[in-house]
Amino acid sequence: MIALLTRDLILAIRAGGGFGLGLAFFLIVTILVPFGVGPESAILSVIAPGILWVGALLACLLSLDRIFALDFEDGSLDLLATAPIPLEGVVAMKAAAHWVTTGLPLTLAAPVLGTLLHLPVEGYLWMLLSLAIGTPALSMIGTFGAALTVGLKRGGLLMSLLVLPLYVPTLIFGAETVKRALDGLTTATPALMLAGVTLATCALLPFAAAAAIRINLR
Amino acid sequence: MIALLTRDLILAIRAGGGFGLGLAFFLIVTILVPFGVGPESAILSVIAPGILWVGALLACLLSLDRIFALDFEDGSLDLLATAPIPLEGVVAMKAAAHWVTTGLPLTLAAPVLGTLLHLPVEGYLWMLLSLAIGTPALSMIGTFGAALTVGLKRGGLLMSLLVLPLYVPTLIFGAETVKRALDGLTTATPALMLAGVTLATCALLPFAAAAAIRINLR
Amino acid sequence: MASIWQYANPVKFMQTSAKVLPALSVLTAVTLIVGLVWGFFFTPDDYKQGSTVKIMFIHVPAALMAINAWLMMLVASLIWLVRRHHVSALAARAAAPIGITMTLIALFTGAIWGQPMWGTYWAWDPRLTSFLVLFLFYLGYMALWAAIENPDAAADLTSVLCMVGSVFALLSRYAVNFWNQGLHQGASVSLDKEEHVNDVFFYPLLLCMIGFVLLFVLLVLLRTRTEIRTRRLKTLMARERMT
Amino acid sequence: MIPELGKYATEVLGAYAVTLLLLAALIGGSLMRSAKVRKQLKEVEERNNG
Amino acid sequence: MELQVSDLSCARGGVPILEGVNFTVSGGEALFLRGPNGIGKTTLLRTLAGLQPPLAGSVSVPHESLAYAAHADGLKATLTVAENLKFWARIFGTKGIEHALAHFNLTELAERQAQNLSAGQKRRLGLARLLVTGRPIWALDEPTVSLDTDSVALFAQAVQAHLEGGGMALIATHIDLGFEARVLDMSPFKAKTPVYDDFDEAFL
Amino acid sequence: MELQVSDLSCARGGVPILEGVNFTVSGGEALFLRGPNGIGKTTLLRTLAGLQPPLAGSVSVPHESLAYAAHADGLKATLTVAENLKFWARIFGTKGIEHALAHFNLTELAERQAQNLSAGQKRRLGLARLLVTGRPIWALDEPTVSLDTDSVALFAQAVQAHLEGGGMALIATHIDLGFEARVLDMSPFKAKTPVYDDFDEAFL
Ligand code: HEM
Ligand SMILES: Nc1ncnc2c1ncn2[C@@H]1O[C@H](COP(=O)(O)OP(=O)(O)OP(=O)(O)O)[C@@H](O)[C@H]1O
Ligand SMILES: Nc1ncnc2c1ncn2[C@@H]1O[C@H](COP(=O)(O)OP(=O)(O)OP(=O)(O)O)[C@@H](O)[C@H]1O
Ligand SMILES: [Mg+2]
Ligand SMILES: [Mg+2]
Repeated sequence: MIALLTRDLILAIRAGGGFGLGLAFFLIVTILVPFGVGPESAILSVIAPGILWVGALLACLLSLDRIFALDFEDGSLDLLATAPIPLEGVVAMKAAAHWVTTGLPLTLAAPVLGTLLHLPVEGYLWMLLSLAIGTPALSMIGTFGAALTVGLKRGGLLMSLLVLPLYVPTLIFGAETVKRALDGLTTATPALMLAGVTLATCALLPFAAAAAIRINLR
Repeated sequence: MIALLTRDLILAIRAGGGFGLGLAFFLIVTILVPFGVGPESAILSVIAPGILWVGALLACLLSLDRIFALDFEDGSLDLLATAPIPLEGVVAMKAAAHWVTTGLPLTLAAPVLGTLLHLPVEGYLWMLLSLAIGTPALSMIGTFGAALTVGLKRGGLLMSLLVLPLYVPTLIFGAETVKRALDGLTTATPALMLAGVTLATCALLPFAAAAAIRINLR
Repeated sequence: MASIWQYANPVKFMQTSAKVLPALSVLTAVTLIVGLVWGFFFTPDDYKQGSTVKIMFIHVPAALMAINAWLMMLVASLIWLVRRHHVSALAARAAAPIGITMTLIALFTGAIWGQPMWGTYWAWDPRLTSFLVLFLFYLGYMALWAAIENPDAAADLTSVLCMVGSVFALLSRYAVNFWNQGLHQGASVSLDKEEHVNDVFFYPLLLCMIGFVLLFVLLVLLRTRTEIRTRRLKTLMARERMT
Repeated sequence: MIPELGKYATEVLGAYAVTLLLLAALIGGSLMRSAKVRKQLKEVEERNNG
Repeated sequence: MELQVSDLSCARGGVPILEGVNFTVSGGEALFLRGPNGIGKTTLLRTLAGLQPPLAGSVSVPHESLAYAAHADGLKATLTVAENLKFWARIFGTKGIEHALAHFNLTELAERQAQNLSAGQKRRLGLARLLVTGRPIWALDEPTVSLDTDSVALFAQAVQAHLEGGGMALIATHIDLGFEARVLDMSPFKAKTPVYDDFDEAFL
Repeated sequence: MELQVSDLSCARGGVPILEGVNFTVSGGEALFLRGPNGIGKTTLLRTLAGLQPPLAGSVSVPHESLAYAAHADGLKATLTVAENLKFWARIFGTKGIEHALAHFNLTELAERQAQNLSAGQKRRLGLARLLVTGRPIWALDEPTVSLDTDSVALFAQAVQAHLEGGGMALIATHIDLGFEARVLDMSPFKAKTPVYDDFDEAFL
């Protein structure tokens, strides 16, 4: 299983920009919002947590179709499904690789982009923490969506539609955590809820995703 | 050439959701932002024009890879390139079809989604107008991006990266028009600039896009 | 006299650049080190900006080169499209990573400068914003080069992107100006005056600027040589596969 | 050796550090890639000619 | 009218594939291109169709007189047979698709969506497109793939009728098409591997 | 060890393709599956591999003992030959890829990226994967596509060595592989077109 993770990471690096492109999209969304909303730092700093979270979410979303599509096309997925590792493990590793190439860089880049959006200093720590806790859930849910649409010709937009509603709880708790930190309130409740969503997602969705893949491979 | 336009429109309708999916994505982005930013209507109404414009832009972006990818895969693009109509015309018709299936529905839906974001009443007219003037430029620039990346394996994310910076002027003038209308200022300058961008784009980019396709078909 | 286009032949280019490189490296190193050391150690603090004025010696040359690198890429792209000299396409490709590094240096040093001067690391000032947009253009340009297999097609497509991108970069500059009148202008004007008043800052700055230009030329030559070799390597390997 | 930088010492030093870091990365990267490609090309040319 | 190819070199992916190709086809004549997989038949046809520029040499094809049929048929799965053909007829500015449908035995299938056709029927539709282009030179890349013997005969008839009307045909194929024509073996045109000792403008 | 298939029915895309398939393969034995295109050879192999459930009947394959090689090779273009094989060896928990490389004449290519291999070399790499799975039953779908005669011989040796070690092989193929084995003609198992006068529980 570790073999699968390292392979996917090597592939992401060799593909040139496995790490870079998701990050670039995050950057671009964060830059476009001020162009739309205007440069006033008072407004920007209020909406910064929400925009960063929505941006992270969209960046995750755009890289989802890489998760299974290539393995499906070149036949690796068939072979993995008949390999001695459980398909649930394959799914979990795929989600992990997606997180390392997308969620992790996004999390690390968030403070820099926070600067651009005039995120108040109190918010940096919790922005980082909430993304670190929440992005694994985004990857896992996305992997589930990718599993549902594997093998469809133009699954991209359809997958977005399926996945985005599932992202709502993560988004709400994540952004709420940062906003509370900014208002000087206690962040325990939303942060715990966020962690709960992530844990539950990572515990249960691999089974659903593996089932979806089995059905799609038939 | 009209034949090409009608064919693309028929294909979009038959594909089930040619119109619907872009719109649905627009809807979802607009709904996610309040989840991220919080429900306070004072803030929402200030950022509404910007968010609607950014949402429209992202919705456009997500449907770009449909423009040439299918025609490239099934060989139609080769045949169109050797057909007696100029490739520039093909590109322009493709952009037009993209606008009818994406930009137009987005424009029409904007007032409804404006309500969700508490867009002030003064803004509705200019929101609609600015989108109507600006979305053709989005489609045309997007067609150029799609032409640059036609034939690449996973061109989606790369195309976003190429296209989004090109969207900056349109976005700024579009959102600025609405913001000025909200502030009771005169909207003439940004609206004219927006129209200028659209006209110049539609006049010049078909040539660049056709050149890009010719290079990619080699 | 022979046409300057002879240097567009890879063989000629490799020979000439090999001769130029050693001397150029020494000259660059000397200019840059003298300029930076002079600027950093032997200039007084500004009465208004304090010691932060020392940031100027890297910020301004980097900003200059960031823009000029793009201009050079634009010219090289045009030469490629018109005369189809491979070296110029490869030089454009070689310049992009240098340009993006310069852009990043200008952005970072500017941001660090902004904190004491304007009280914020980042403001949506038109000049800063257009630099951010320039950064994105560099990113897209490099990503497109990396994504395309066929080298000639990649050269053509990136050239088209460079031209269209230049137009849109200018347009963005106007759009951004329209959208927000910023802080940077004032700061630069006040310093412009000082530059004329005070040679103490001007000469080291000039030296640094020359140093950055030399560094740019040096790196472009070096990287173009690498690109030419890469290109040859790829061709040879493709041949090997065929036979 | 380091001149008196006053209250802005971190900013100035930070700016210079970032710049030197980025420049070092750029120059080092260029040299390393140059060496690598040179070596690969030599191998392939020898394989083809010898 | 005449198609003249003189001293043509073609490259694929930056690597020269063919060198010194010379031939002439005149009205009423067909030419079979033969050669092993990967020799460059597709590359040659694409060059003739103007989809890629030649590396050297020249092709004299009268302007807008060549209809190219590639490995892929360019059919839209959700359009019906008649709609697919009508689209190409409108693009090429010709009228009437009935003769094309009739010739390739597609009249009964006219209202069927292309995605519900069998592989051979799809191919027939792809070939019927040639009849609605109205162009004198056909450049066909393995046109009889997945056709059964009856359909191959239909195709042979179509080509012969086209030739009798003064048209020309260049056909890349591995198999027997049931009619005779001049054969051009591509093997001699294979690009030589060059000497590896020096750079020139093309890095070869 | 034995592979038993009794009274198996398989469907593809909701449509029954095969009915009443019965056969047994025991250790050291190979079985060729033959039949026209579209009869259902791939479908049968996928069912045996557990990728799709049978419509009816049963398959007795010992748990985790079957290695499946599909039409596609499942190679990663940017990994080298050795990296590709090592990956599968780690997934299947076996050690050592040298014998697999050596057997399929890939040792020289070990450091080449898979995308720079020719079609036949790719296929050889795909077959070398079988040797690192360490599994006793091979289910191979047209394994010799795009192989030249020497490579086909290598493949035949590999299968025979595998059989001598007590393994089994099921091979769907249209062509001669250079060694003898029992042949199973699939044509008799083609599912009958059902009578459309009555719906039953499965809408068939
Ligand atoms: C991230 C932020 C910044 C960026 C991207 C940036 C970018 C630029 C650019 C593009 C130039 C023009 C170079 C030229 O035309 O010669 C420039 C010059 C200059 N900048 Fe910045 N800058 C930033 C922040 C700052 C800050 C905070 C200060 C100081 C208060 C500053 C002071 C200067 C000065 C003094 C010049 C040279 C004056 C001139 O040529 O007009 N910059 N910068
Ligand atoms: N996109 C590409 N990039 C690089 N090389 C290519 C590309 N397409 C084809 N080739 C190579 O060019 C050569 C000629 O290909 P071409 O398709 O013209 O052959 P062909 O004669 O049509 O073969 P076939 O009979 O299989 O259709 C082949 O050796 C192939 O490997
Ligand atoms: N995804 C699918 N959906 C519906 N029908 C399918 C699908 N895939 C295959 N079929 C049909 O199922 C039948 C059996 O296909 P299968 O791939 O098993 O044939 P095969 O014997 O392997 O043929 P070949 O020799 O061409 O490989 C064919 O008639 C085919 O049309
Ligand atoms: Mg071919
Ligand atoms: Mg099969």
